[in-house]
Amino acid sequence: MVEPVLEIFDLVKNFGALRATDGVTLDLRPGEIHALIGPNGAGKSTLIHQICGTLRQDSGTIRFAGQDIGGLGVAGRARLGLGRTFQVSSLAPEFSALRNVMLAVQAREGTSFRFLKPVMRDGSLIDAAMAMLERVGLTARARIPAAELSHGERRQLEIAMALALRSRAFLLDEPMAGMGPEGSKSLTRFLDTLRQEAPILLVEHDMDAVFALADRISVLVYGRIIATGTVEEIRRDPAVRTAYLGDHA
Amino acid sequence: MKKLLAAATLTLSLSASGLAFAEPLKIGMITTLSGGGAGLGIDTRDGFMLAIKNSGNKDITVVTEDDAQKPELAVQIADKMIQSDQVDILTGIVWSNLLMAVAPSAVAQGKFYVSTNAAPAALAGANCNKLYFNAAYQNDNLHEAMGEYANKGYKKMFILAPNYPAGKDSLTGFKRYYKGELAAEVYTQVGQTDYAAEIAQMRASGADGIFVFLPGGMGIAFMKQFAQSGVKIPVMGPGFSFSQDVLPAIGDAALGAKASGQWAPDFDNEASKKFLADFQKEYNRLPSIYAVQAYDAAQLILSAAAKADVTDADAFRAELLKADIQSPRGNFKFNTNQHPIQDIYLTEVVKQDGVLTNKTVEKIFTDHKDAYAKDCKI
Amino acid sequence: MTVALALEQLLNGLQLGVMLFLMAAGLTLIFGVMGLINLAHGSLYMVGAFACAAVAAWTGSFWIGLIASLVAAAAAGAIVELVVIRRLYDRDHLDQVLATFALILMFSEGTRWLFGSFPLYLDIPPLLQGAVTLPGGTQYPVYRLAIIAAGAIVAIGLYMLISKTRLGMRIRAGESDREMIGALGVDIRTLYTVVFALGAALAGFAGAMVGALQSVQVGMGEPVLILAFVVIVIGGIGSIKGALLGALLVGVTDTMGRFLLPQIFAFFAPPAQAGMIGGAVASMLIYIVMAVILAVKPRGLFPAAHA
Amino acid sequence: MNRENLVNFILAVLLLAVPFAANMAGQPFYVTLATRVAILALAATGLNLALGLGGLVSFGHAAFFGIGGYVAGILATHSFSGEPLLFGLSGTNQMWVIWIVAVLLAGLLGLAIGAISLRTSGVYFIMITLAFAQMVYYFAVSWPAYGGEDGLSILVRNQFPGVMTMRPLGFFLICYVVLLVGIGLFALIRASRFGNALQAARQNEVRVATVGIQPYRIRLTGFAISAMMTGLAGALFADLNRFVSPSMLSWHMSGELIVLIVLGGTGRLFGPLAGAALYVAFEYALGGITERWQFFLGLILLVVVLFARGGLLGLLAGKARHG
Repeated sequence: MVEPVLEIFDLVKNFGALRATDGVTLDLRPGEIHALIGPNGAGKSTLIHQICGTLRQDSGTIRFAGQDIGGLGVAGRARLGLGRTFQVSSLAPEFSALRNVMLAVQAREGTSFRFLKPVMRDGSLIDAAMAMLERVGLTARARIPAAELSHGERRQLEIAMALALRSRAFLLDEPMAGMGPEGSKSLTRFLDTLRQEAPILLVEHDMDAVFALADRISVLVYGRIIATGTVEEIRRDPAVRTAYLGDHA
Repeated sequence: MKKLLAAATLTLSLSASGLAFAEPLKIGMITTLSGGGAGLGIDTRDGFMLAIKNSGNKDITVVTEDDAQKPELAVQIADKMIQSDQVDILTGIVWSNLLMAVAPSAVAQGKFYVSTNAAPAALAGANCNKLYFNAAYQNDNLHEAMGEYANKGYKKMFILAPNYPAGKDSLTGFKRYYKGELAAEVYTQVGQTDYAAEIAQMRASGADGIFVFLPGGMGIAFMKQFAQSGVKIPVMGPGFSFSQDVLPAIGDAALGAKASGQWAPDFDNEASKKFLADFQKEYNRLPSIYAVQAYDAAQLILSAAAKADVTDADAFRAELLKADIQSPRGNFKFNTNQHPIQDIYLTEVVKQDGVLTNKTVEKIFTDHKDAYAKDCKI
Repeated sequence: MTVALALEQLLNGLQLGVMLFLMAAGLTLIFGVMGLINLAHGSLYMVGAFACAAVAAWTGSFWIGLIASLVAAAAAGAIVELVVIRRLYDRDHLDQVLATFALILMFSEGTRWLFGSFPLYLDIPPLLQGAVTLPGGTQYPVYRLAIIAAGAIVAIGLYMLISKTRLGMRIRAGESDREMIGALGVDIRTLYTVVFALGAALAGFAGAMVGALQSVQVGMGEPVLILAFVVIVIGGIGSIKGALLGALLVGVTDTMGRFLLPQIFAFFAPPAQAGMIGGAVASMLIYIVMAVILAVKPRGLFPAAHA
Repeated sequence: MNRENLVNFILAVLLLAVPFAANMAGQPFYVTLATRVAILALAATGLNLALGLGGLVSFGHAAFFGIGGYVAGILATHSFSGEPLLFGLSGTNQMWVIWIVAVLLAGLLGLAIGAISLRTSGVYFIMITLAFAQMVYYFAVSWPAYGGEDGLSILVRNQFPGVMTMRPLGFFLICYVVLLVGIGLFALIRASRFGNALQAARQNEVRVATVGIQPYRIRLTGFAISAMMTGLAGALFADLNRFVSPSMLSWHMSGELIVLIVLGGTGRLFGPLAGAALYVAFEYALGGITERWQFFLGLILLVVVLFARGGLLGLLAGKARHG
């Protein structure tokens, strides 16, 4: 079996008396889309925060790209190749789409401590960033400030930034949220091709997308993974049907 | 800044057409008219203007501006007065640090500076200058006088001053004459308003006398707190600690405090009585020592201007040096370093007709000179 | 050094701390509820002192002056809130800093306009004059004990107000969730004005109490303001408990530093120099303490929920 | 040329033209005023790097301004007296050397203060920078060697090869050129990759961390550069006044620097210059009218903050644009 890119083992996080993450074990293998689903309040956000480094786990380990990343901050994990998008888009709102992607390109190159050359006259930086925008179909919107982009465009821009990082894994937090049916469809197609680039941990509510894309699905309820398996296995799993789908049959 | 209070009202008409007069004299007064120290500057200005007004001299213009007690503002005003207003003489600065910022470069540009108060040691010794006069004293003088006074009857003194150059000069001056033992030598923060910690130390020190140099609000705070502390050790200080500008705010807590000064309102000479009456008539309050010093500075300038032309610096300087004035202080001469030779008295805070004021007790020094004149070679 | 002296210095530190608490409580309350940073808090302290001095001189009674100081500072606070501060809640801290910086200039010059440039006279009321003998034989000024007592009463009063009353409940709600309190149907604008006036009254009260001990003059609020900021930063901005502990810590550290450091330096240097160096280090001591605390706990000792 | 560039160009030309006109009209004082504008603008441009680009509201930049001033004062004093300074090194009266030392020391101080302060944010950052500046202020006040509260006089202005520095116009030209270089550096940094990261960290810290850039390092570097430029301005300011004192370190000074930026327009290239010109003009004109000028200065400032948020450049050149 191939070595997983991301391995989470027995992760625990408490908020006071509330156990938000309760012994979660999860992995992400090369080339796959692994969907994480669960009802609201199941602890998905808390889990993502721990994977990205905005929250520290109380116990358990997170390994990424062959090393324990428990001691790294957000930026450190990103530099290792953990690319993410946000449930609510997170961009530099005053910057144009192009300049947002440039930020990711220079971050990947590790060239943020260059003081004199204007980015807008930096051919290699512009080309690299435009290439990413082209992949997500935002070429025409490159010069528009992020704040003025539509909801869907901001999602695309976030993905372009994750692409620019040449991530070894993508962590996509509800990318379909707020998208119209047309947008969802095209994004689904796009994500399907993205898995060749790097595996995706997909947190999503849109079940159509999840069932269409996922190689494996994990179900999180009350901070626990109650089941992991293929789409078919999950569909059939009685525990999932009871706990998650609300099916008492 | 630019308070063009040009000579109050009296020379407004002149400043417009000033050139019409034969040899007009233009004086630039930089003093503190806003901020916490404004009281001193206002007395300086008023004392100065009183002498100008009394002289009836119409050929003198005084340009007054507020330095807000900020050195860089004082420098900027001085530049403006020298470069644009083209004054002949600068005067009025209350604080040593502002004076050090302005006076050396002013005299370097060939202007006279006549100090109405600040008198740092740095300008009295080796760095004295032909164009720099001090009409007030040398900073150490009043402290020296208290050191001399403390020799009579005090064996163990507790001395205290703010931790800045004038404070250090103060205690140095005191120790120059004081021969007894020191219970402690304490430096407090500049602008400190609570002295509980120091008063506790005084109580515990076994001192039989306390010397404090705390100008302005610091002195007010200290005296009020000291009065409440139950500590019964006598307090003394240089004149500014109990000058007329702070006495009303200290209140009865100041009663009985001993201080040194070159002047007190009860001086029994004609010049003093006239000054006191004129000042009260003009401004309806008692003058402080700053007003007297500025009054004398103006008198000195007037006396020299009457006999020499300011553009002839040597002649003007020679006339200034004669100090041909009737000072409310009585004896007044200039030493070789162009700082005063004068008598220094012991005063005591008393209440007269419900008003707190200083009463003269005895003379401490006659014809006192400062310690730096010997280093001055002019 | 005797035990009695050390005890007396400790009391002095406590008294300074209590005074700082009166200032810091208002600042931190205003920040906690409205998220506003108010540089002009020191001006309200000054307003209190001037009102007390002026009214005491006019009526001959310190106590009437004290009441006047509360009224004047609260009124000044309410007016400022209505005219200026209200427009700043949604702004960033930069705008708040600037606008309240501008208010300082206006208050200082305005006060000078009204009262002139000379310090005002304000004496301690006859009832609290003089000193008492403490157990151990030290004499201690009654008035300083009274300040400590007044501070303790205010601290308890604030605690009661916030934990037991309807107004306090709204304040707490405002601290935890600004939107929710609006949804609860509380008139949030009135609440803000009341909280601001309350903070102002505390500052004015401190100004009047301290004015009798120091000198009532323009600019008197600025050194206290900066100390109060140090206090709330150490304590955790928005936390009343933090303000109390921070104030006591700063008060005692400052007093003890001024007292002990010159003596410590006297082991290495001649007395005059020890005094100067000790004084220099003592004046920086609380800032050093603050830097150390923030290096370890960047949000103060008692971090509030937001901020 | 777009409208903002045009306004900037006019400002730069005006600042150059006024002193020459004043000099010809025999009013050298206006040269001094213009020099003051240039130096304050440079100090504020330095602060603008941290505040405008990085969103770091430093209420303690007077510390760097003052350090620069003291470097000039102390080096000049030692040069004048001939006493060695440290490790047998002597002082100097060459502005070049003074500038380099001032920039380095201010940068080091900026690193030290920034390293602790940047662990905090928001109000804490404002307060802690204020407190650090107060610490430096009290140190300067009570340290006796260089004048303490009284400050330190530089009897003769320091020298610059080929320029008569005691002549107001000569010194002005030096300051003017340094200001233009400072503004140029600001423009370069703003447009650079580093500027990209610094501005992004102001707009969205999480986003910057998520692409793998540590906001702390970016901000610390920005803060130190900002301190350096303000320190350089401090050295010039000391030479302008031929005097340096702790008042350069006071919290009022920190406040004034922020005021300059906001009056001109936060984050704008020429904002600090516009703000400094406006401030000095206010001070001068209001002071001529009333002794209560501080009251009216406060009032004007309040009105600008409440109702004219873009500052002077916002009025003249419209909204700020970002690439």
